Amino acid sequence: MSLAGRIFKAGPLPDAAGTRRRDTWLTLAACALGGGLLWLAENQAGGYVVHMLTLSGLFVVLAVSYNLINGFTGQFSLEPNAFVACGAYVTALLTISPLEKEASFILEPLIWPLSVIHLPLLPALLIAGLCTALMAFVMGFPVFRVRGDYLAIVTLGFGEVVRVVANNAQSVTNGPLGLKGIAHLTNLWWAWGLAGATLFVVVRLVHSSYGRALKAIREDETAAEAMGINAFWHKMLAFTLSAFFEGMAGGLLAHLITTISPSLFTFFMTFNLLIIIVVGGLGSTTGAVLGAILFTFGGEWLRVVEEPATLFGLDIPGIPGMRMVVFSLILVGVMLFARQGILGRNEFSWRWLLARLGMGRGRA
Amino acid sequence: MDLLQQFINGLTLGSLYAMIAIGYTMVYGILRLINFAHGDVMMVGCYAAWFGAAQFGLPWWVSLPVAMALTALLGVAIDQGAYRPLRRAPRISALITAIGVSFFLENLGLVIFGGRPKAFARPEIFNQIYQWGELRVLSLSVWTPVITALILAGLLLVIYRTRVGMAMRAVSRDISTVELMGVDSNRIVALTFALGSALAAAGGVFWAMKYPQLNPLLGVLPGLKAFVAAVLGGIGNVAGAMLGGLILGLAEIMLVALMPDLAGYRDALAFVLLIGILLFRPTGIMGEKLPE
Amino acid sequence: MLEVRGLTVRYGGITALRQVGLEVKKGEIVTLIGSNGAGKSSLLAAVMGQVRPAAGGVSYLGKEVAGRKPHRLARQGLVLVPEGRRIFANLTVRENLLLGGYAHAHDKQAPQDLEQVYGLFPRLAERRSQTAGTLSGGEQQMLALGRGLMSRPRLLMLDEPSLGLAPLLVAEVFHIIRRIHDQGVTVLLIEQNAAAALHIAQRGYVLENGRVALSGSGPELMADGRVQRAYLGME
Amino acid sequence: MSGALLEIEGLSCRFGGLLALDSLDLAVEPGALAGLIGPNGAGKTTCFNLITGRVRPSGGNVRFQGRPLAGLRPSRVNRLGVARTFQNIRLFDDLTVLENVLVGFHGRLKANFLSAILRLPAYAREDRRMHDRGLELLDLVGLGRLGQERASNLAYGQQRLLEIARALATGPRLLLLDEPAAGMNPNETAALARLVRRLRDDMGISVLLIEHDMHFVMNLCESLTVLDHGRVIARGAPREVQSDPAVIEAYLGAGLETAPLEGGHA
Repeated sequence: MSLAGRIFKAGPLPDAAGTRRRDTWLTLAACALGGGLLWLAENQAGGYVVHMLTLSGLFVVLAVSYNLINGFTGQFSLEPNAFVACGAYVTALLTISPLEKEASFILEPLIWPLSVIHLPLLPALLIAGLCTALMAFVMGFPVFRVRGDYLAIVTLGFGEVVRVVANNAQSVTNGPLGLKGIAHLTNLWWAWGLAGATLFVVVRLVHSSYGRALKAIREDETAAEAMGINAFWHKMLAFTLSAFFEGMAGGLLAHLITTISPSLFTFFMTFNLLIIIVVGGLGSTTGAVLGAILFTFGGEWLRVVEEPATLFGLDIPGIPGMRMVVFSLILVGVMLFARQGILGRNEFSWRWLLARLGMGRGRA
Repeated sequence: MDLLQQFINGLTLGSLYAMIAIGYTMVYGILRLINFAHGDVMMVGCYAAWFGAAQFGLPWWVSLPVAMALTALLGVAIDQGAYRPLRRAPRISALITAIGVSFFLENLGLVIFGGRPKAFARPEIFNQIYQWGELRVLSLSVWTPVITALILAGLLLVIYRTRVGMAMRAVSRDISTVELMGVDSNRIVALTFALGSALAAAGGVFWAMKYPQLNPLLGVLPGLKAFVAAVLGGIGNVAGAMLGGLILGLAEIMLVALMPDLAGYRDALAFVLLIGILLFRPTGIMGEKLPE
Repeated sequence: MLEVRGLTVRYGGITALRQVGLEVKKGEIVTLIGSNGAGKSSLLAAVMGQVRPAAGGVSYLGKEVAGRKPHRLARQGLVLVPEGRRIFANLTVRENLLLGGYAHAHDKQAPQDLEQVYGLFPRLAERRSQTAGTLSGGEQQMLALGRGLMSRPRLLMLDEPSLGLAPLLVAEVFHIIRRIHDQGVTVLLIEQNAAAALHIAQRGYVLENGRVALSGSGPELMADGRVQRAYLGME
Repeated sequence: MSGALLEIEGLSCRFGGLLALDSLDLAVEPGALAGLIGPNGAGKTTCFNLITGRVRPSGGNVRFQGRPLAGLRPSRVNRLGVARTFQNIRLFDDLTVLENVLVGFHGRLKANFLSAILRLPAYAREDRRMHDRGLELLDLVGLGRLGQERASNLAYGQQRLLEIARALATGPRLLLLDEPAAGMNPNETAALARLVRRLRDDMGISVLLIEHDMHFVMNLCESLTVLDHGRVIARGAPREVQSDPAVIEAYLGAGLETAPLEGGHA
């Protein structure tokens, strides 16, 4: 369904300009189809399904950009909750009306000029993306001095620091009370529009010379450096770019759930994204998309395990919280038994699909 | 006088971090794995002790060792079940698994124990007030550093004076060469997990007495901070973990005492320290340079 | 005692050993020489059960080695003194030696093992409580040898014991190897230093590009022009 | 000496207590085909690591085309025109053969990442040129048909050739080859020797190589420097070096009868 439309083709062959044109048309057609399906969903499906579809669009953005740094560049980091938080707060502070802000900042008034700014969603989102990217850029200097599991723990710590700051910088974030009264502006089109943009940028980047450099760093940083690639700046590139999109996704998330507070942006959020990209396959954009959709809808489906049920005549009481137990087991299970996830590092491509349908032109 | 009071508080908190940090440092020293689940292992230790005391009415000096033993078993089980199959896999795989195990324990804890905090009753001996002049100190605050020191002394004795301890030190340097000596490295690793987890349980029980509200997520923050303490002291170095824990505990308490305005940022201090150490002295205070 | 039959080892697409066969009989000193990358380390890894061969097999004391853990083999007297010495720099000299005797620590003989090694290496006795990392290169090699002896080897495999040592020390190391052999230990010596190795060995194998290129008695190989050529590219 | 492409003066490197390289002097002239040989552990690879900025020296300096390389990161050294291969083959295993070579071009890419994402004409042109050049380089080393193969699927000798092609993609003036013939069979070694000579003769790339295969070195190199224990023990033309007693001893080892054989302190 719309999944196919969201995925662009694999790397072009140097000699196949015709194939490339064909793929572009197929992609455009798939986009149109996807758009049609979204329209159908918006008009025909219930509010709950629309909400879930919107959420899955945001997860696609988050997973695909998180995968850029973890999967493609091979820098295992654990900070998306910080970036999402940053984006959510910035967007919300820019779009909430000054009156509303004055009403909710009870303990300490909001600092000027945030107290008087009132912007529409799109510029607010872009500013949020840029702010988050800037945060990533500044953070990258210390962070990319370390590697491996130290990188993981430092970025995790960074996420904690952001949360602590959100809790304490009352005059900006309103502390633990959080921000309320954020307009419900995020709909299917915003979410999947951003998903489309993210996919476009990430897929194009990955298939460009820059993407090869990122993968080279993942495979062997020493060799990449010896081939003239400045590993530090390339990691920074991937990191700030993923922060940019994660920040915007954070902004849309804020306008989907309308209330944000620091407790929303714990490591828990990062953990969910980690499951998505690991299950989908670290280093596969297709996998990240698939993982995000599976996670959103699978999570709903898994509510079964938390509800009371009657099995073979036995009454089983509902066990709240069981879903997360299952999710953690899935993560461990994937690592132990299927470390490549669903797709490994493979990507969807039209060539593959056409060959599957028996319509391939020659080689597949 | 007030400062002395704070100093004792810092020492107590630091001792707790130290006890947890030792487990991190030992496992990291041998497997180069950040055992994310360590903080949650500590949480399980707390609950085990709580069950012993509250449900079965055991005295604390029985329920503590029982909890340590059970937690040691849990540590070994985690290693053998989740980490051992990944010994030859990329290190990141083991790290992701550790994160998964950590979430598993937390959420299983939520399912079994529920999210509502349980009150941990402080045994009489730790609930007295010692008074010297103006200085009033909870007996727990005095006993915690003392008991930590005793445990650490015992551990150092094991590591530096026994055959197994010798093998542990060797395994942390060169696991494949140790096997050439006829040492079953897997048993040594399992033993390391057992010791580290038992210590985490001990640290957890004292933590629970200090902050007597048990909830399944209680291990997360102390766990992370203890890891920072281990890095601060020089990861892989047991005495360093002790020192790092004390420094971190003192620093946190002093931050709150001297700069009350910043008290809310206390939980961020550890990570700011971590970044500082990694930038300026990646090997920590007592650590030696690790090979790449 | 040790028999290697048709051993082929591959890493991914790379064939490190092709159809290698060799044999060490009880009481011999056998040497395996070859330049860097000839496959010596792969052979040892296969013997110690650290890599699984693609074809062929290794048997020790008449039993297949495949699938057995290194520490089990070590306990049966198949002892490897690894290349680059690999001593435990953070442990004392004495601890290094005790670690070598880890498996036998509980029997009555154990203290005597230590004294014997000290007898063979008086220098180690002098430095017993020093950390091993502070020893000189030559002393570290002695320690590695001593540690190997503490494991009570029936077959002692030495991987490049002369590596990185000055000529005088090389002579000393080889002298000690001979003494160890005189005490009844079978020795498989893996060396780049062809001259010294062939001098003390009864038989030798020359490994080139993952195959046994030549084999014969020590003096034969020593006199063989092909050995000289293989090493110096002389024509 | 001032005309030399690469000048090394008093270069030393200490790891803990071990002096891996002890005050090395070495010059590589433009158009040279030079060899660096010596037994295991002599410090040859360390020397490469020092030149390319992977390891910091404890003393001495390295100049390339008169420019000091001290303190530059490896990527910078490479962009100045020094490319290398690795002793234990470090390809980007999960990339294709062609992609490995294309990575080599990236350091000199002019288009920025935005123009790469948007496939602006400037980038598209460069990308096409990289592909064409990449295929040419693969042809040059004899891997022309294997472009779409995964690098890790190549045979050992082919992997060594791919490393050379990748290094060539960075456009070097000086190529450092670390044991390029290791693990190759005699036919492959002969082809490699022809390739290296062509790089120098046709492309004007100077070559400094480390190698254990003496046939290869003696037949290919025009000058040799022999290291042992971090010091130069001989240098000169292959014939001279080959008959140098110090070299023979370093390689074959002293026969035991020539070295004093008393137990010493032992």
